[in-house]
Amino acid sequence: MSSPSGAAAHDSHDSHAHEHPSYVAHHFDTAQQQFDAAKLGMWVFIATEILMFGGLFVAYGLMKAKEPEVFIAGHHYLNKVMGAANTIVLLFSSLTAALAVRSSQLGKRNETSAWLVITIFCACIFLVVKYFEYSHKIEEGLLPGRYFGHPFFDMSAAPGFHEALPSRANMFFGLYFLMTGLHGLHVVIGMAILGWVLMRNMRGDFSPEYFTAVEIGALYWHLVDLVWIYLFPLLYLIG
Amino acid sequence: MNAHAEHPDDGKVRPHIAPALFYWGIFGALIFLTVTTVAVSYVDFGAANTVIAVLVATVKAVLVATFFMHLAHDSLFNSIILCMAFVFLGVFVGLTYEDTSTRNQLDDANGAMIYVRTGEIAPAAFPHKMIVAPHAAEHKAAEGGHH
Amino acid sequence: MQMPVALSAYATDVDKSYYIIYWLSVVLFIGIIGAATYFCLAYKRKAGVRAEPTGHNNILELSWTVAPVFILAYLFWIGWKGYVDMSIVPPNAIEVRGRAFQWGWDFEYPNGAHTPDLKAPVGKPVKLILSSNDVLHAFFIPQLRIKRDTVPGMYVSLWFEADKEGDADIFCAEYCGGKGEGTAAIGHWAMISKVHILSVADYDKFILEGGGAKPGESVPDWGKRLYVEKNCAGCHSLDGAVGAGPSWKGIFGRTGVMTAGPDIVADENYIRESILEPQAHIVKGFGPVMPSFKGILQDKEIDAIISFMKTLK
Amino acid sequence: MNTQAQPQAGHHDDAMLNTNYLKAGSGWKSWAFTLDHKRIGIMYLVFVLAAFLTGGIFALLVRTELASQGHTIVSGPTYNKLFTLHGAIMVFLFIIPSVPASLGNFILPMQLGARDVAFPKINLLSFYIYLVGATFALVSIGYGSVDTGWTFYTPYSLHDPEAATKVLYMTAAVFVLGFSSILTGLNFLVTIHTLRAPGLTWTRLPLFIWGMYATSIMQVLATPVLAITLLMLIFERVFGLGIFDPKLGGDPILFQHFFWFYSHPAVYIMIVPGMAIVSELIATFSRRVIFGYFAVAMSSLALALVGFLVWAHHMFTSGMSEYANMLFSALTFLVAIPSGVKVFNWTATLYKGSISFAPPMLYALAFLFLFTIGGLTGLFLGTLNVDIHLHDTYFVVAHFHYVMMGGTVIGFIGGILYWWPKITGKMYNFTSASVGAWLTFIGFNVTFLSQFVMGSRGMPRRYYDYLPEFEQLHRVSTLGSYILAVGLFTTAGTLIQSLARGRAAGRNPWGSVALEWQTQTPPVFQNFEETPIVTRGPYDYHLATDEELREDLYAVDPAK
Ligand code: HEA
Ligand code: HEA
Ligand code: HEC
Ligand code: CUA
Ligand SMILES: [Cu+2]
Repeated sequence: MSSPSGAAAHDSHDSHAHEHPSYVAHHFDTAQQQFDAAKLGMWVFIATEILMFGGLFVAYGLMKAKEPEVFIAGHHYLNKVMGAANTIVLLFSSLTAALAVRSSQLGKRNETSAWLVITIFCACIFLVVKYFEYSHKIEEGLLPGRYFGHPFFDMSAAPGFHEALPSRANMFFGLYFLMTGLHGLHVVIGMAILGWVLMRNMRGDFSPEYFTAVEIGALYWHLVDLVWIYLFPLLYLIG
Repeated sequence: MNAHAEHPDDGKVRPHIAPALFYWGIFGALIFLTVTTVAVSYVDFGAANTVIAVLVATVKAVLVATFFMHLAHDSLFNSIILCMAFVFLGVFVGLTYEDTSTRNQLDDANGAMIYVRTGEIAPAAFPHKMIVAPHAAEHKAAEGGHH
Repeated sequence: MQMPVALSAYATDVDKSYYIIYWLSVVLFIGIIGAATYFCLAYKRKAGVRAEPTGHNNILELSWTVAPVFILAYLFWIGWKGYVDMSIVPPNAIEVRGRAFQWGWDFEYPNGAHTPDLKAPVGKPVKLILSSNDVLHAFFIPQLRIKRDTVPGMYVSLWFEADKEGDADIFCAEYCGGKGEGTAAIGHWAMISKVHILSVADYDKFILEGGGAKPGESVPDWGKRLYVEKNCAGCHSLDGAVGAGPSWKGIFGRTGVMTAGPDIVADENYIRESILEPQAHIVKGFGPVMPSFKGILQDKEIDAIISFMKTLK
Repeated sequence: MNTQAQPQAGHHDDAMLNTNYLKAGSGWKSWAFTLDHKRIGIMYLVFVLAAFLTGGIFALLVRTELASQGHTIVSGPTYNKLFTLHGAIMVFLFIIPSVPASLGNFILPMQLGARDVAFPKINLLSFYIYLVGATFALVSIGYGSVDTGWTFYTPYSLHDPEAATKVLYMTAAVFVLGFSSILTGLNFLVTIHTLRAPGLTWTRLPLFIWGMYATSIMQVLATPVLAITLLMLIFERVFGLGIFDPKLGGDPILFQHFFWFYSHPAVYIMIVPGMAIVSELIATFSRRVIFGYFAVAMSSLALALVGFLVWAHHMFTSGMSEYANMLFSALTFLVAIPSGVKVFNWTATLYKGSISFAPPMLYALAFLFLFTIGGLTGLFLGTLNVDIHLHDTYFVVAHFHYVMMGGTVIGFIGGILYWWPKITGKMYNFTSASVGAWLTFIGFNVTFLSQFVMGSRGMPRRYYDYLPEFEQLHRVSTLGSYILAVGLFTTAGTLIQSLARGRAAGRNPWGSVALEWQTQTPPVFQNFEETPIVTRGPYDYHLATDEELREDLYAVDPAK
């Protein structure tokens, strides 16, 4: 089935071997092949992330179907304005990430850096807003699970700040913290990835021929945005 | 080997590059949808609120995936992967819901009716009325028992 | 792969499905492995002989893809039909509550009597309403081919109608842990009880007499009977021998040394607490293995046990 | 041509690219930091087999305890830990990574005519993640170990005060191991898509690759759900989330849905690679194209897809809705069809073949025998009213050992024996390998056939002690497990002996026409001195010359 004796002189691989650019790893034949592989890999990774978050959405959906009033009562304690503001921040950062890729494709290095910086900055804003939301909840004792009603996780303090909430509201806040916490973790990881891309961009690693890392980093960032696009309405806007 | 084989390899990749304004346009659409969905949430449509929210979110997600994430000009297979992820999630939630929504319905005489009959909550349960399958009561009321 | 003795019509029904699949499998297995063996012998490699090129046979391929569909649909059908029979409880069934706990069973009858083993009349449908006090367990009687998990926080039900008198084992078939060392260890594997299928007359007698001291029985004697029936005897001896728990010999009024905290005199309150919340004070030298009997022993019954203990000098 | 190597390999110099991969670099660092898929595969193989040995020792302890009624060697709670560790190690540390991570890593790029997997660094990362996960598991054992069963069912796993930190460690271990598995699957998917050699079209892919492809899909789609399940379990333990814990208003049955949504596809993550190996073995040792190649390839994909629809057949008695039981029972039967397609096609391949009984083929035939039993007994369990009786009895235990041990593990060992000469460059002793195979086969059947009998008579599983009527059968089973152990140790000894004293293997010991056999033994660093061009299918024995079919068991020049 093969020709191990090497009769095929213009084997697609050997014919260009001498001009293999430095950014193409030894096991790839062409830059396009490497780029496609990286992208395919990222998409598969995105699928795994979707299924992971999806598990939480499934738990959310089933619990909501079972006890809708708990979710409706709970969501009144979330701050719609902050949530919407964060949504706009993340959408904007997604735009800037896409523009960073575009600049990189065109070989505009400084512009790429600028867009990346803006993206990372938006991520910071997002986290700051989240910080205010979280600290507000924690102060009020809107805590997950069994800590619910106990301010600052202090189990010895008297519970019961929210008698108006149904008794299972602790579960809503459990899910809220788990989902937004996991998402927040992804924001932090995304910042690290984009920071690394930024560093490499400033070092001059990328060119219109090779911008794989920018593209991959941006794809990751869009995923973070995608998850939030669902989190926001499901947590803040129900009922 | 692949679709790109027609290019003689020159060490380059050939992406589709959209104009910057186009991306801004998508962003505008996304913001518009966000504002809409927040506005709609102030109107009470009952259970439909969630459905509307999810639908709008899906439109937004499709916009992001198709244009920001370049699926529009990418290998079709990448789109298939994304769809597969959602399909399997759908299977997961759908079949599980099939369980949680129909427990103890084959036979009214089954355990879940205890609460309805006697108000007794099962041992080791959270003292909350919703624990005992609420639909069993409605179901009984609506159909007067069935087989 | 014989099924155990069948004690009900339903069990015979399950066996029917079982043996249909069994013989189907035997035939398929012999067909496949027989063919493979024959090919192996007939086409053993010989020098200079080549394998014949593989051909196509679409009819063959199609038939072994499609034919199983029918067989499988049939298997599904018999399984589902049998299952429906098991799930729909006849309206006239006797209702018995079954509670599982780590690690034992408690059955409550319409008259309020409680037993750790199940009593049921022959030839009458019995419906069990099952619940669990702590973790998952499963109620399993092999000879009746019935099984159902008991889920904490939920009631489930199950029914059977035995057609022969006799005893059969009840197993716990959902893993539920274990505790303790050596012979004192107890757990999932020891959650075995019995179902006694009684004649209708015997069952009626049990129901009439159950739920308290039997006519003519003194209160300490009733306590003694509870000692056996509730399986206190599994861990507590009456003769001073140390088992999983301390012996009851001379228990009432004695001063017990605890693992933690001051010594305690065994008075009514302490004994009541030991039975309802055994983990509250642990006697030195023993593990925290005694299950709580909250919801299983009624107040009257605890009083009876205590009066029985008072007799154990 | 041989000198015209690829100059683009970064830090690798040209000469190294075409040297024996075992000699391309020496010292522990050349292993610990290697990006070579072959070396990573070998490292995986070592650890995976160590896990098998550990799990096997726990199994022997389990069996020894059950040899007689009552206390035999350990106490009840210790027994609970033993079978939990046995199950968890065998599943998460051994069988899930087994074939893909070790043989898959080594062979898959070679069968593709590729120089490596698509992401060599991620490949190495996945290996280290595996080690981290394994370390967590060891820590949990060090702490006194979990006793929840490998299924971690709630609420037991939430409330047992003794098991608190241990459960967290073990779930953390499984959580981490999941990522290792995801990364392997991701890597393979991309490799298969982008790195096929010229001429290697989808219809010319070896069935091993098809199997790996299907496996990867499942790894990638199912494992994340396990990760989130365990995260929720941890969260439930620490914060009291109230989703799985009935005391807080949760639904313990929901946990079972979450667990099995991963763990049922996981059983196909286990078996499909085993089937993939067997397809290769049967083709090679019958010297024929697999009958119905296309159907066999597609049945792997079908298993991957349908395997996602049946998870709740583990929950027929759980208190789940009766309608869900009906649906899942019906869907369960669907998976028998692609499995049947495989079994029938393998059998048909033997017809008019030229069958050799070299040791790897013995394993392929054993697989056929054992998997058919395991699979057919799966149908008993899929049938609703019969499963009600058989659930959580030794019948289930026997069923899943027939498919996991008798299927996957037997296939795996067959694969090891098949590719061993290519991997190590050494040939082993056929006689002792065959003796090992027969002992394993006999011991296995003695161990687990008796368990079918016990199970159908109502012997529940996870029982430390049992009623007297089961003692005889338990004894037989224990005896069988000792025979089985002797068989496995014989096989292991044979392989170790070959490393020390085996003769150098030839390039193509089995006279195979498949791609991976066409390169040197052991392969060069970049697998092929130059990228091969594929011109025919992987099993086209009828197109091969007599010279190509020569069984090249030993190298002519032992120095090589
Ligand atoms: C490698 C792993 C593996 C594989 C391949 C399978 C394959 C199958 N399994 Fe198994 N199973 C497990 C591993 C596996 N299983 C494990 C680990 C458990 C228990 C977990 C635990 O609780 O700890 C389990 C438990 C389990 C249960 C739950 C039992 C219970 O707890 O009550 C069920 C129920 O439906 C089941 C069914 C099946 C079926 C229908 C198949 C089918 O895929 C089999 C298909 C194959 C064939 C049918 C044979 C070949 C086909 C033919 C010869 C064609 C002709 C046949 C006909 C037309 C009938 N399995
Ligand atoms: C891959 C999966 C796998 C494998 C291979 C095995 C292998 C074995 N298993 Fe196990 N088993 C499980 C998965 C597996 N098991 C699971 C998931 C459970 C359920 C746990 C639970 O309930 O939670 C279980 C439960 C289980 C029980 C039930 C316990 C109970 O319910 O109380 C028993 C009892 O007999 C048992 C026995 C055995 C035996 C004797 C072997 C033997 O086959 C083992 C033989 C192996 C050796 C002796 C090691 C020798 C190895 C080497 C020398 C290295 C070899 C290298 C080469 C040959 C290359 N297993
Ligand atoms: C699983 C074994 C087990 C069973 C069954 C059991 N016990 Fe106990 N029991 C113990 C152990 C161990 C102790 C000592 C540790 C402790 O104080 O909890 C104990 C202690 C006691 C004590 C306190 C004894 C003392 O000396 O202070 C009382 C009273 C008691 N049990 C009553 C009962 C009654 C009544 C039953 C049955 C209805 C019962 N037990 C069933 C294991 C058991
Ligand atoms: Cu109770 Cu097992
Ligand atoms: Cu399964």
